[in-house]
Amino acid sequence: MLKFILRRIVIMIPQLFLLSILVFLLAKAMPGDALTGRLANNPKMDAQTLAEMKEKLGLNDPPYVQYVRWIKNLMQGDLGISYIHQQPVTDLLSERIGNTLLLSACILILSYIIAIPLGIVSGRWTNSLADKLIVGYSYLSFATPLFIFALLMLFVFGFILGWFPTGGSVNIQVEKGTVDYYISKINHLILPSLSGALLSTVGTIQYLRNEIIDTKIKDFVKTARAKGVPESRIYSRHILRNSFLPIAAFLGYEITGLIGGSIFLESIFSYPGIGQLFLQSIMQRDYSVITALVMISGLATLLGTLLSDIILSAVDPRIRIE
Amino acid sequence: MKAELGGPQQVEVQTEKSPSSFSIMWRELVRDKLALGSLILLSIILLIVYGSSLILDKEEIVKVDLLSIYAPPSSEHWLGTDYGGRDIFGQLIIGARNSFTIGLAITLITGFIGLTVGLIAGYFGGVVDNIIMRIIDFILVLPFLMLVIVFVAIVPKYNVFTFILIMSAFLWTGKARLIRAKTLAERELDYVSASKTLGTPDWKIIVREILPNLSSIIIVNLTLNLAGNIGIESGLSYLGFGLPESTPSLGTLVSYAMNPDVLQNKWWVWLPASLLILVMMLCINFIGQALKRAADARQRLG
Amino acid sequence: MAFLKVNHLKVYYPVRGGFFRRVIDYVRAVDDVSFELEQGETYGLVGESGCGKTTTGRTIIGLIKATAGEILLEGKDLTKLSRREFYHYRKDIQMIFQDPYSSLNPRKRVLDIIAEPLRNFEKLSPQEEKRKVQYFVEKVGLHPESIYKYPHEFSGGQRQRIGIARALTLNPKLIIADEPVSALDVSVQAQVLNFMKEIQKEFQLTYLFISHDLGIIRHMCDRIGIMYRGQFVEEGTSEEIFHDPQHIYTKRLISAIPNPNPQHRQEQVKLRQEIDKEYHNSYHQYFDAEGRVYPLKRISETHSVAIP
Amino acid sequence: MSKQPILQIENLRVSFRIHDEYYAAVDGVSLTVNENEVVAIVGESGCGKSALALSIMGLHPLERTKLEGTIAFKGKNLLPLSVPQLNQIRGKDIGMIFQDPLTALNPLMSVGRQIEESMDYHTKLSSSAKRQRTLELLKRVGIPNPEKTYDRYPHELSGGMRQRIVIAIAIACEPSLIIADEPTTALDVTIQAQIMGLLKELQQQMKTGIILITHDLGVVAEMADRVAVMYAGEIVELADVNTLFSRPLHPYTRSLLHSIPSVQTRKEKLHVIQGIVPSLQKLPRTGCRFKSRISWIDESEHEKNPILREVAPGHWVRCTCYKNFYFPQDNIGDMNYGIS
Repeated sequence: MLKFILRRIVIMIPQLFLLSILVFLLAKAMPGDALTGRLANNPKMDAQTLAEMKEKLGLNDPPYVQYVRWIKNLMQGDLGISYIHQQPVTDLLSERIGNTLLLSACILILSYIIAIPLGIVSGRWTNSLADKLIVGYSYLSFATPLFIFALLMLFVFGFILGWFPTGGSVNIQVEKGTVDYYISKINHLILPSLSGALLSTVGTIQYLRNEIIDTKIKDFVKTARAKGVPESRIYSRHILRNSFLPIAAFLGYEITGLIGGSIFLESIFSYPGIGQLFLQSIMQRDYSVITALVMISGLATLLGTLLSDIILSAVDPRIRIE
Repeated sequence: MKAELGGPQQVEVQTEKSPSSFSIMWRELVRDKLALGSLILLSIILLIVYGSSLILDKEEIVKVDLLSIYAPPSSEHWLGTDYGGRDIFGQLIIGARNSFTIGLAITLITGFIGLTVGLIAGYFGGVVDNIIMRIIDFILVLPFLMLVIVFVAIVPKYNVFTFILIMSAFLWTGKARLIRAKTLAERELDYVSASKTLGTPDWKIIVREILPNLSSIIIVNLTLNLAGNIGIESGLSYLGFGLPESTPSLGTLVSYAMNPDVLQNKWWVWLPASLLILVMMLCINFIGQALKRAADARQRLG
Repeated sequence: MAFLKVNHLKVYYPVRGGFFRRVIDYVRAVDDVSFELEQGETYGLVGESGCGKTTTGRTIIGLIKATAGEILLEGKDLTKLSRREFYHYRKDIQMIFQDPYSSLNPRKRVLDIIAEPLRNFEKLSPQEEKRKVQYFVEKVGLHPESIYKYPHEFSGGQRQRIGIARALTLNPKLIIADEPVSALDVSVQAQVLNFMKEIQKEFQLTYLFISHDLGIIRHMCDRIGIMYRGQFVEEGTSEEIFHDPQHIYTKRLISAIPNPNPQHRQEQVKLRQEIDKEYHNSYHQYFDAEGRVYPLKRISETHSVAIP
Repeated sequence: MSKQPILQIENLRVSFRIHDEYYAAVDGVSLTVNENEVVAIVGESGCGKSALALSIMGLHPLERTKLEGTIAFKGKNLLPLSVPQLNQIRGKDIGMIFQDPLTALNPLMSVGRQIEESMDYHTKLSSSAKRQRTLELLKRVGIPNPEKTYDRYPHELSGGMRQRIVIAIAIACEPSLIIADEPTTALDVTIQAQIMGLLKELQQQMKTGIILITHDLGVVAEMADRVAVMYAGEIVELADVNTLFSRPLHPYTRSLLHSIPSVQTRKEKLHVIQGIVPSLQKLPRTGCRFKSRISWIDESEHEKNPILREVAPGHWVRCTCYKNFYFPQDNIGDMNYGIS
């Protein structure tokens, strides 16, 4: 088991390396460098100082030296300085990342809470009315683009009905740490996470449904029935366990979806997270922030796939042995 | 032995002729009412969009008319105007045309790349397959949306073609993976071994033997991808990182809703485009799902 | 000179293990196998699943690459040939596959299936091609109009005969039949087996007949090679193998076959017990320390056994 | 013979729904299994033997299966029982062995747990007692090192070992009837011999009745006490095993016996049964169902509504066509098959 995880991590290293090269190259390809930002804030800087600054920042070094320095800094948690906000990227991120993590976690949990029961009902009672409704819903949610759905949700529940706040992550007038503060926080979360969750159920529902349908005709289920195992236990002990495998395998890729989704959701609900920060930074050409964000997102996805494999190996003895 | 010689052969279970995947899938599609309705609706929309985009005066549409800013729908402007007084309906038609065409282009390009790469990796296996799969695995863990946005932001001389290229560079992987998996399974079947022992060259086995057996999967996948690509394109355009400003997209119209005032009070600006995207994607998806069911049913029959 | 001579054939697959997935061992699918086929005979390769019989067959026809050894067809070593040179020998060796369902492309008509080899090797006009295909279709007992049908319109036995027709079109000298009837029902099995015997006479075919079913092997084969874990355990005429088995593995295999006479039930059980006892007592006379058998040793003109 | 019948099947019809219509795969089968008796059901694929086996425990999908007639287990009709009621019997009084030991075992559950599972529902044993019993069972089915095997997963065991586990599951609660559906078909011949030996041994120790479903006449000859030959959903011949092999009567039985190559005797040509087993939808529902495959036998030899008749004590044959059945000249195999 431990060996398996170690091996899996070793496999991740070249991917991480490639990712870092790609991000580094992107950063180099971006018009302007670390100085352009400063220059914009301080137009009076003369050529002499400029050259000195350039030398000081190591911008004249060969690319690989810059790369190694960048990686070193990265490992020490130094993501550079945002020239727009004039503060370390790490500080900037720490303000926002909590919000995004909260939102993503809500979406993921909510989506599983919705999808798993629906998938089970749908797979267990195939062709029933409930199944047809669930399949219909999953088709609809598969076809609907997130940004349009979120926009409609905001329009209907935020503006027309006015049930939920239309922007931000918390009511700024509420004092931090009070009960009201948390209520307000949850209140701000409901609409974006519901929008995200309702659309991200489709994968789980369909995988679960197909997997249950496939599993329930397998011979070992017949064996279990022939043992006299009650129907509910057949599902809980034999079918579901086997059917959850692909969902666990899918978890890693859910994270890619969540990162993409957060860009839309945070933009539409003006939710101050890293998705919104990313868009702002792109518009303001705040490159150090962009590079940091791409790197972190890539890392998150890699960790997600790692997590998937670890879960899989924990559940499936066939992988564990290997 | 003798009794069977020349005698009419008993035919098992099915007697239907010709398992051409296209005809079977077409028949299934027409039988499915929802899918048939979707097909008809989509055809009508596309006919109107492509038909009227030929007639519409593009110059007229993009011309700023400060006298009629945010005009609500009227007989002159069927769907009102935007902040520049430009006709929404006209933009809707042009946008829909652009979105659909670009979605289609991306689908075809990624389809071609995915198919080629998938077939090669799956058929030959070994080192080739290993390298290709490592590349695909890598691309799949990249934060796709962020990278596209970064690329769009930094590419010099950005235009429609660069957009299509950027999108295609990321989106072929899923298809290649699918086709590879199916080819791998198909390769293990004895009809492929038989072809090899009969002296059929590899390229011919790939194109003539394996490809026809993947056709239904490919059709389904391309259809569903078309819908997905239209969605991604309009989504990116919504964020402002899709089509360049000179090329209106449905997403651009929706993006006006970023302004809360427009979102709340001027529904005619963004709602029609949103609904049009929704309807198009639903139609294509319903068609795709019906095709998928048909393909699955085919597979069950063998 | 033997018609087909297989010399020290080896097919190894690497086993990777450890942290860096290095090759730590080999699966010896076929491990130093030698045998000869005379023109016109039926040679049976028997063994339990995983013994390497199918791999041997597929290596001879070139579907699997040999790790080492020679495959001499009329004196020419097929393993040394380039792809281009091998192309000419393709016609001489053909194969009948096990599964009548997967061995025919479901998307092709019978005409296109049977004409595939013709299109690769002979430039025929469409009329000639059709005539030739129809000739073979009738030869295997199907209606000439069948050529416009698709495989799914035929039963398992009929499909298997379509596969045979396809193999016959190039006038092969050697046919490798890999479990040709094991996917079929007993009554259909008989049909295909009888038919294979008929065409063997008519087309002067040599068969390499691979099967796990000793009854069928007995029925079809002149000479038999018994395989175990990639090696030959015993080789001899049908008569020798079934009536005078020498190796304990062969004896075990034969005694395991169900006796179709219920009155001999007790004797059969007793026989098995005796052989099991012998197997355990004399294991080391037949297997080396690694559980592998010894090289074949000739004990008569036609009979060889793997004993030290 | 004063054996107690444990299973009495009367006029059983098992129909499956295909495109809104029901087709009988098992059509009017009556069969009795006594305690301590092995009854084999033989036939080619599509004859309804597996459908029959699964219907005894109600293992067909309920929504597309129709069951008519009676299946009385120790005098109690099983057909009207609900699934929870059936569950009282499944695994406790009737055990089942499936064909493919790889797919018949749950890949994610240790084999020990899988054997124990039926005890969870049918006994009140403590968990250590269950474990103890499982270890005994493992030993009993010939598994070396039960302690270690208990925690193993199916993919870690060989095919023969897996089938032994499947058997251990079937006998876990000492059932009085075991249904074995092609128990050796997926196995190599040496393993098959071992499994047959094991089954026979267990059966003699436990005095269970066994219904053995198989297509292999060799297995039948070695295992069965009585044999029912099925064709197209019906039993066409029923006899004790010696009679069936020495004096087969029904044309189908005789054709089958003549079409199999044997190790003992070598024949030049095998008998070929013409045509194919008709599909469920195209099954002839009247007259002799085997008629079309022995077309050289005159129509008048067949009965209009063939029934199973007792032609000698304990020997039942369907239809009168057997009386004047012969093999056409070019089809003759070794006529003395098995009699010698």
